[in-house]
Amino acid sequence: MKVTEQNRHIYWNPYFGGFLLGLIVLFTFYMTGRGLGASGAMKSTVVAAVDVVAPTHAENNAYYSKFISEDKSPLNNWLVFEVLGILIGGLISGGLSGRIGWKVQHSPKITKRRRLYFALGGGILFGIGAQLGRGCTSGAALSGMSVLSVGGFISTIAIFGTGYLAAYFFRKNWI
Amino acid sequence: MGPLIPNEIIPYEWNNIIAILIGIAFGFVLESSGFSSSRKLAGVFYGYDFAVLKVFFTAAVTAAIGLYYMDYLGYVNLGELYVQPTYLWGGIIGGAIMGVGFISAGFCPGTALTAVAIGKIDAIVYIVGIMIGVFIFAEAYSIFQPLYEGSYLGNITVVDYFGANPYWFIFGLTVVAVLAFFVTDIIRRRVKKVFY
Amino acid sequence: MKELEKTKRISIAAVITILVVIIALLTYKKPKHLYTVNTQQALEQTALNNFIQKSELNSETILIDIRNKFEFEKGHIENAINIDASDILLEDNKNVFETLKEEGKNVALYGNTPSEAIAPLMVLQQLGFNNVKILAVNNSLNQDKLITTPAEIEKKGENINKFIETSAKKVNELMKAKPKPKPVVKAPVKKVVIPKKKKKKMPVEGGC
Amino acid sequence: MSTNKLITPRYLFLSALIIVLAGGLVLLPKFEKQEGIAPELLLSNAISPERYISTDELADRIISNDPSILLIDVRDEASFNENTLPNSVNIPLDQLLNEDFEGYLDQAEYDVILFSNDSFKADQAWILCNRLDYKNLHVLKGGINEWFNTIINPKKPSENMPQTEYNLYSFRKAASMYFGVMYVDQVKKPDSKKAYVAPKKTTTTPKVVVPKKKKKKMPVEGGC
Repeated sequence: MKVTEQNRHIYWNPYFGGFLLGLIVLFTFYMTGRGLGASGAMKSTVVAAVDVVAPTHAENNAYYSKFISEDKSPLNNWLVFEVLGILIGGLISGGLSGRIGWKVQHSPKITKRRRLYFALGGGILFGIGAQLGRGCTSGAALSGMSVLSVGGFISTIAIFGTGYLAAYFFRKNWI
Repeated sequence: MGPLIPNEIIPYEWNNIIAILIGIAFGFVLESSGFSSSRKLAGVFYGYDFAVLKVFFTAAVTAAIGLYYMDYLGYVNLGELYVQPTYLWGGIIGGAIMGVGFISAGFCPGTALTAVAIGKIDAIVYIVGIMIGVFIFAEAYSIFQPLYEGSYLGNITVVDYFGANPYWFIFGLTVVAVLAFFVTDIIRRRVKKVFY
Repeated sequence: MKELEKTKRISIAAVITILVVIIALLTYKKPKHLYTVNTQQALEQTALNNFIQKSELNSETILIDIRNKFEFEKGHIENAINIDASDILLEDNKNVFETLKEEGKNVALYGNTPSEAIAPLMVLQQLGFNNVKILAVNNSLNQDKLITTPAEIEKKGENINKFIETSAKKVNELMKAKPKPKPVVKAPVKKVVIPKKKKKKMPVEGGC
Repeated sequence: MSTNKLITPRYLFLSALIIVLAGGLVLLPKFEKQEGIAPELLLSNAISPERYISTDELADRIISNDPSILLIDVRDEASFNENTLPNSVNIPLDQLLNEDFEGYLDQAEYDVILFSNDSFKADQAWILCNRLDYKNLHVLKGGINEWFNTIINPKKPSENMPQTEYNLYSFRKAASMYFGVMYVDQVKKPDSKKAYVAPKKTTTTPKVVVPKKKKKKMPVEGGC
């Protein structure tokens, strides 16, 4: 048990992980000409869901209609496949190092319930922010910075800047 | 040869298959670098573990250097790569909201997915939260519309906007990155250890 | 904290990257001939006056005959150098052009007709030799004596429509002399076709 | 932390490496972005005469209403309005590369035939398009002057010319009639009752030349 317990928290060296991630972003640009992404898939699922549940509403809503096209379902999108890949990749890596198991990770100081509330709140905020900023950290920031796009730098600075500013208010959750 | 699929060097059908493969590699690296644990992610804000900054910056710098070397050698045509549109205020305010979301939930969508993969319930709740957020954004789109479409500066890169020479810019970025790694190591020594 | 010690893997990765970069730079053979001009500038070059008349020739300009060796032997303009059009990019020929460019001499190419010399002229201009021009001259041989007649480039020929009308009119006068069959004169339809506006840009869907 | 030292030699080496790599980018010699095909290939394409199409062949294709030809006049606006070949599009040489004419040049469906007064300007246009690797472009040998001397106003071959010359002449004469030139000997004898009608020229259907877009590269979509 000691060994598995011990290596549950042994992660890669961040520079090695960063280097490999850099190669993956490079490979993605070389193959498909576009960067990585994640929140685009959530958007596609929501759009697809709304399209199925209330097609008329989806048609005349200004935002949904941007992503609905007759021939292709919103789910048939590069990002959705990539997200599938991420899930599989995460599973493989988690499996290899024995980290798979239903749990809620929270700082000992706070209760599980509070952690889930903050996760939900953060998710909602992130959902809105990602649509507004047209990209999340891995999409807009990472891929944006790789091609030195101004939008990428703006997103990175904005995300991590406000993160540091707001860190004080959320410190009870983490430290 | 530039981006292979848009130049039809690789048929378009491969696009989705490659997406899955890239996703697998992406998920694997993220998870192995420890990004499936939200407390390790939040460490960047509280100084006890700067993994996010190190991984992120190394990845960006490696990708930028790689791209510009390949462009120089002619393997990739930078003009054909997707540069995301820059909406100044949309980006800033969107980023601010995401920043607060990041610090409160401890996840960003990519890393949350890896956490979902290994069974973290708070990550699942987080993903549901994102979908609710998208839903709210869409429903209340009329409020966000001016911000969403305002201050459009085009798909510009630092090279066009500031006229910076990309090579010097990347060199500066690398130096800043190495300094940041060095400084964050110092900070890490001083901050109280947190076991996660 | 523990993972910071495990740096063995990064060093391996680092060494591999160095190797890859070095191999890439070594195997990268610089293309022999580099355009110094992109297509837009090359287009502007076509607008310049690329011709010299035989009269304007002074001892300063070097004459280069781009026909093949056999024709050159049969007859060529005096003190002309023979560089066949198809191998102007060979090593030594290119050096000839480079030395001429350094000495600032301007060069006149000529062949049997000016249109033969267009290809070498355009390629040389795009490689940065802008001291090259074409000698506007037609060469022809009779009993192995070279006759060079000045050639006029892009001469405005007769007006086709006018010619057709005159021929039609001529026939009409004849008609008038004959009993009056009314000839239907159909002016050739000349349309200015408006290029259909191309849809500007393929909509790049994407974004988050 | 076992290594309490801040700067382990390994990290020094790594940071030095990444800085050297980035610095390398700066020091590499710059050169003009190489646009288009390699110069040697361009030279060999430009020298080979197979891009030329003779006036007779063009006349034959126009008369047989060949739908796949597209005539492009590279002369300037004035001389285009003055006279040109039927159904031709005017792309002056200095606007050869601008955006809206690209649809005409960069396509795989039409046989594009460039022409000018003689074949000089057309050749220049052809070489530039060839550098950008545009497919199936041809040049009318001799341009409009040649067209005039052979098709519109063919020379009567003298007696001792071989038979082929006569056939060629008769073809050219028919072609010129097609283009509306009238000949004196067409006039019927005075006793012909039938009202004389000039040879009914098949009205060349105004071919709306829609530059069918070659399948553009797949749009690079992106975003998060």
